[in-house]
Amino acid sequence: MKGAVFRKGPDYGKSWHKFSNNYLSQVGLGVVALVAVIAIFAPYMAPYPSNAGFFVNYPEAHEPPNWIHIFGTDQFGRDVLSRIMFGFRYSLMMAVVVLSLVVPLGVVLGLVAGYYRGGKVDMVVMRCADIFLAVPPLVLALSICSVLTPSVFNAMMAVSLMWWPWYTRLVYSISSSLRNEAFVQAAEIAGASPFHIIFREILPNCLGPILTKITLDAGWVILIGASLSFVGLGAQPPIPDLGTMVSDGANFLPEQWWVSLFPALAIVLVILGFNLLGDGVRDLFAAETV
Amino acid sequence: MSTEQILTVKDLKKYFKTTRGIVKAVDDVSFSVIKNETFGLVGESGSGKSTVGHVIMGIYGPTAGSITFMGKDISKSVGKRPKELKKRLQIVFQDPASSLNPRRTIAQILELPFKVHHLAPDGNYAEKAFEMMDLIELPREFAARYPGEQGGGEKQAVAIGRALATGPSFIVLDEPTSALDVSIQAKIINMLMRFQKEFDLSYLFITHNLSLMRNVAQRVGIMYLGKIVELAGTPEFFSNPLHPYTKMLLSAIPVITPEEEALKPEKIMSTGEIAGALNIPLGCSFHPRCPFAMDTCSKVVPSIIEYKRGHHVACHLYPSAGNSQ
Amino acid sequence: MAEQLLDVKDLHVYFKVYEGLLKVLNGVFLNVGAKEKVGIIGESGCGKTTTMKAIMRILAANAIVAGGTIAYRGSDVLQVGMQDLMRLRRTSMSMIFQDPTAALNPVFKVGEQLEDIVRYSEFISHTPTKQEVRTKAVDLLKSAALPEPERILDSYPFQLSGGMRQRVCIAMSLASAKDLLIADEPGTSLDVTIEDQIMRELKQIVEDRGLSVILISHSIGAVKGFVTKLYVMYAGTMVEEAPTDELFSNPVHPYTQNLLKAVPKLTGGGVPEGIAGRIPSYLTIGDGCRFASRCMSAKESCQAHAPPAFDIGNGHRVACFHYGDI
Amino acid sequence: MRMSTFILKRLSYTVFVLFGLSILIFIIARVLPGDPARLALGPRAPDWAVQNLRQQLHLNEPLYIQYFYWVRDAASGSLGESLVTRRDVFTDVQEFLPATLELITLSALLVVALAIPIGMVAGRRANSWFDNLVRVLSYIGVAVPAFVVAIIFLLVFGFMLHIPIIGRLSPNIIAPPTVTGFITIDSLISGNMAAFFDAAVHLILPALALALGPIAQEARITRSSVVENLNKDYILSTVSHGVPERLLTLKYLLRPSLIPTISVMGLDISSLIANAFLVELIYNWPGISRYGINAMLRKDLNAIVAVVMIAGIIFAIANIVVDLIVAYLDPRIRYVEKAA
Repeated sequence: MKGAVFRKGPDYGKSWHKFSNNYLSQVGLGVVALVAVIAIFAPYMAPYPSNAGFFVNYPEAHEPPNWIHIFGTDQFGRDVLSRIMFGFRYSLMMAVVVLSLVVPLGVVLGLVAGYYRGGKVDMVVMRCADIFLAVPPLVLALSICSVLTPSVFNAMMAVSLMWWPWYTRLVYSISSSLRNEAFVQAAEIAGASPFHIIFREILPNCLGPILTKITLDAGWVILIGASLSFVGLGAQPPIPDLGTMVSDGANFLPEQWWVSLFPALAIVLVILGFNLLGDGVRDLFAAETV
Repeated sequence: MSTEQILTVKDLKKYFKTTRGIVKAVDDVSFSVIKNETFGLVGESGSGKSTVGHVIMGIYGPTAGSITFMGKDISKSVGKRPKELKKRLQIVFQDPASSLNPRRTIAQILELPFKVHHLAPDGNYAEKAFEMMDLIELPREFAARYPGEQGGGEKQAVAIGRALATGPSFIVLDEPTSALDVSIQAKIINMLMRFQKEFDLSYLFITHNLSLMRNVAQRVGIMYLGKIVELAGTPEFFSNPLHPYTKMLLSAIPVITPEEEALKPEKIMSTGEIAGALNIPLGCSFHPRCPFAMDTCSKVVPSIIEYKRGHHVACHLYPSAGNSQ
Repeated sequence: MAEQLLDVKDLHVYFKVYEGLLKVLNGVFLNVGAKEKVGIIGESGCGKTTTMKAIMRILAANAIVAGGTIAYRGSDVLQVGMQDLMRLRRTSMSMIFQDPTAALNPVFKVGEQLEDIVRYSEFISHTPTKQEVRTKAVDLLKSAALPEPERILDSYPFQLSGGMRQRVCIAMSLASAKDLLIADEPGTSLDVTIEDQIMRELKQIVEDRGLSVILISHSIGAVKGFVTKLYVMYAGTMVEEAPTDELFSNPVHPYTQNLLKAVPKLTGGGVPEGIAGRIPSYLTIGDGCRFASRCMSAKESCQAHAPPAFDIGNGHRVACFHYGDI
Repeated sequence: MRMSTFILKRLSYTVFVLFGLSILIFIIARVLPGDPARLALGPRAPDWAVQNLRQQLHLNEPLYIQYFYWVRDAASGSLGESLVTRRDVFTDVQEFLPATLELITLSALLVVALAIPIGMVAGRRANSWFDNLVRVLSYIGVAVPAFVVAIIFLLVFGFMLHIPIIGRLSPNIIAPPTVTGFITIDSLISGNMAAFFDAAVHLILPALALALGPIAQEARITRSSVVENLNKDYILSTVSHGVPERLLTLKYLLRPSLIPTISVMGLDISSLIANAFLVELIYNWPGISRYGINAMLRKDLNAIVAVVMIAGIIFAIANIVVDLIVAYLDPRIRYVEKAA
């Protein structure tokens, strides 16, 4: 509280201090950073970069984990570790593309519906959101993918189409309650425009929950992408998608367990990382409002 | 002192529809505020006093009746009012913790009204905010701080500064100190009184605190279940209260000096509770709690009459042509 | 002097929070005799409620009692075993919380909550029948001035008005308070006319039953007609203790003086200046007098260490080094 | 009285949402690229045959007419022919749905039965070793996808311990006569204990694989809800009146703490339904989800529409049940209607 401070934002120092004191969030940040680095530099870091795509080396097929192939090889003799490292690329790409499509759309719809609460916009937007939310997202995403040609791109589109209502509903619940707060009324009385009120007064108060959800969702979007390709309706071989690798490997259980198990654990690692990080982000924003 | 009316509220009604029925939050309220005076509106929770203030500000439009401000009709919600009018009419809310956006700095909060109304010809809004901070006696280095880091008194000062920014002539003060401690309340009240003189302001001061009202208002109106039951000049009001509800309120106030005790009217024991807004008693809404209730009280709604010069009351105990059926 | 009931000495309570240690209570003392009516006044955040929770031993999990004793009938509440504590809570002392809405469990009917308390508080020697418990509960509601007790027992808290909820809380407390009743701002969350009623009823009950009472309030007027002895609390310390009339006619501590002045009077005359500044942060608070930063008559020595409570006669004690000069 | 209005409102809104869902899924099935008639007949069928079928399926009519036909047929118990089974989809649904319901029901029961006690104990003993263990396990539990759990179970229990877990019954067991469609219950009804135990063994692992994530999630929610309630005035007040520990925990603490836990059950059911699509595939569980996946892989549009609608209906019913339980737990919802 002491000393003249010209800070432009909330107390990030304190927030970071709190975040960095949380051991689990740091682990999460570490995991996510590691996965991101691997994904970006996969061509340079993977022991056998060529194994990512169409590659056949039957003499080395179905090798259990050893010093040459730490996670073993699959039915075509491809190095599982290398394929997992490339798999992270598709996973992260999925998360980035889907969330960057879905978040702005969902957030803006939620803000607008919340601001015009009780009006026609609210009616239409929120009823639509409810319809999209009437069935688990994976189920609808599966059915959309099924009528399209299975591909990474179509999977991303299908998941995006299913995901926006979650943000709309989250933001709506905050913005519609903030709508009646005295500070919003004060801005209205001052003569501020709806644009100002929505984006300058209400939106900043939604940021904490939104960023927390984005972090957590990164994991869940990756999971849903993997699930689509696990079933065969997402990424198609030979793309090294983690979900495809798990389902391909499942055909060789239990003898060649490594082909399936290591990609599965890679998925777990990514989700765990984003989950831990998400809890940290939540704390970060909680610390700010103390 | 002039008697020019700056704001006139006439037969104002505000009903809210709920799933369980219609809530008559404000029901036929009329009063006017004279230029440069502080008009006090007193009532317990559920009396509709804040709703009156909010309708005047246009937070929601009235159900019926009219509000005239500086000669113009403003009986509509804030979005439909001309921008020029918005500058002249301002409000300070009860709880600064919720009336200041926790995610905007004090500078941003104070700059907003200047920006909206383009009140800095040179575009230097930061300087305008600084000047306002000087006025409300807040150190300039607080500009980049967030309201959450400040004490209640400082936050309310910012809210007052925001209301003053556009150069208003009328401010609704909606319980401006009820969220504050007594030791801090004094400073805020004195600041408001000073600004009133300095900037020629008229106040509608809404509160539940009669002792405070005694010290700030020139005229006082008492509300009960959406209606004004008594309205008088402050000295007259406190020395000669008429309505049984006013007397009950006055005798219920905790006081600390013998002089204050002496000022209280003959003790009327407070009984019962304010009725729910959904089932307002027929006739005079106060009659179930009134020690003087008569037969008519449960049947006929008393209309408000000028019992003495400048002293209005709505009670069958004070009959006039209108109330003596 | 009357028989001693509660004697709090030099109580220190800290709270461990993320940012560090909040040193909230610092050497609080409090003395309540049998059938004595004691009041504590102080502004929000001064530690009134914390002191009461310490007495009931219901402090939050992150609280640390860093020192002091709470002698209740000679034994230290902070030290007694669980069984003795339970007996105290069931049969001897009880607390009414500030906000009756928060103090009643929202998902159970009033009857269920009250009857469970009655079952363990009123019937120590035998297991009562349902009818016995019910009858007792009805009696309690009646003595808390509640009309139609049967209907109230069958209601959920949210179906009652604020005043009725507070009366229910009073009834609950009466079940287990045979000696000491702690009332933490019982009227603050209510309207003036309701608060007036509750305070009158409470006074009647306390006098009829011969209870000791600790009445907490931030409203000085509300306690004045109720209690015979007053404590003034500021930032976790007791700054002044005096018989009620003495305190109003002869306030000594600078804080008390200013506080009394700051209350707007019904007689008018404007609102005097209050007290500049605000309550210090418990996180960074120093060892000196906690009021020093806002005190007009503070000297350098005030910052160095906390003033003890000086006895100035007539049961009047004041924690200020300069009580003679002010 | 108010409760019935509450239920009625809830039901009518559910009907609206399901109606909207049917339009949505219908649009997906008809508007997105791909000709249902061509899909039905295969790429080698002559064009005139495709045209004939289009005529027959009303595919040349405007979309809303097609939708009208679909609704009319559905009302009369026909969901169109499945390209895979060559039967009416309705018949398929009747055959495959009970297996999925049995699986999801057991999973949901497991979630409630395990998560709540775990969360209660962890919250009551916050920061104890048990609490810390639960916290770490729940992090992992939430992060491991159901299909990964299913594969690990398959490896460990199926292949290493040789527990029969593929399908609903071992081949050598004769299925009991169908009454409820839940083999465990049917075998109990017919007194066939061998079938019961075999079915139970087949059921428990997939159910657990589905339930693990939700259990972790709910245990965490219950824990934090308990911790929050412990600091509430109404609990402190109950403590201060000397109410015995057991009564305090199992009554006054449990009920308010359960409200958030149960409220989130809707989301858990959603994840159970979604994950059933993967887990049924892995365990070759003859349920509606596996049927749905096969339909999707073969672009069997009528079946896809039906399966999505059924997922929606199950989800909607589950949500209504959740709402009713919450309303039971929280009288404020039962008695106070929100102001409009």
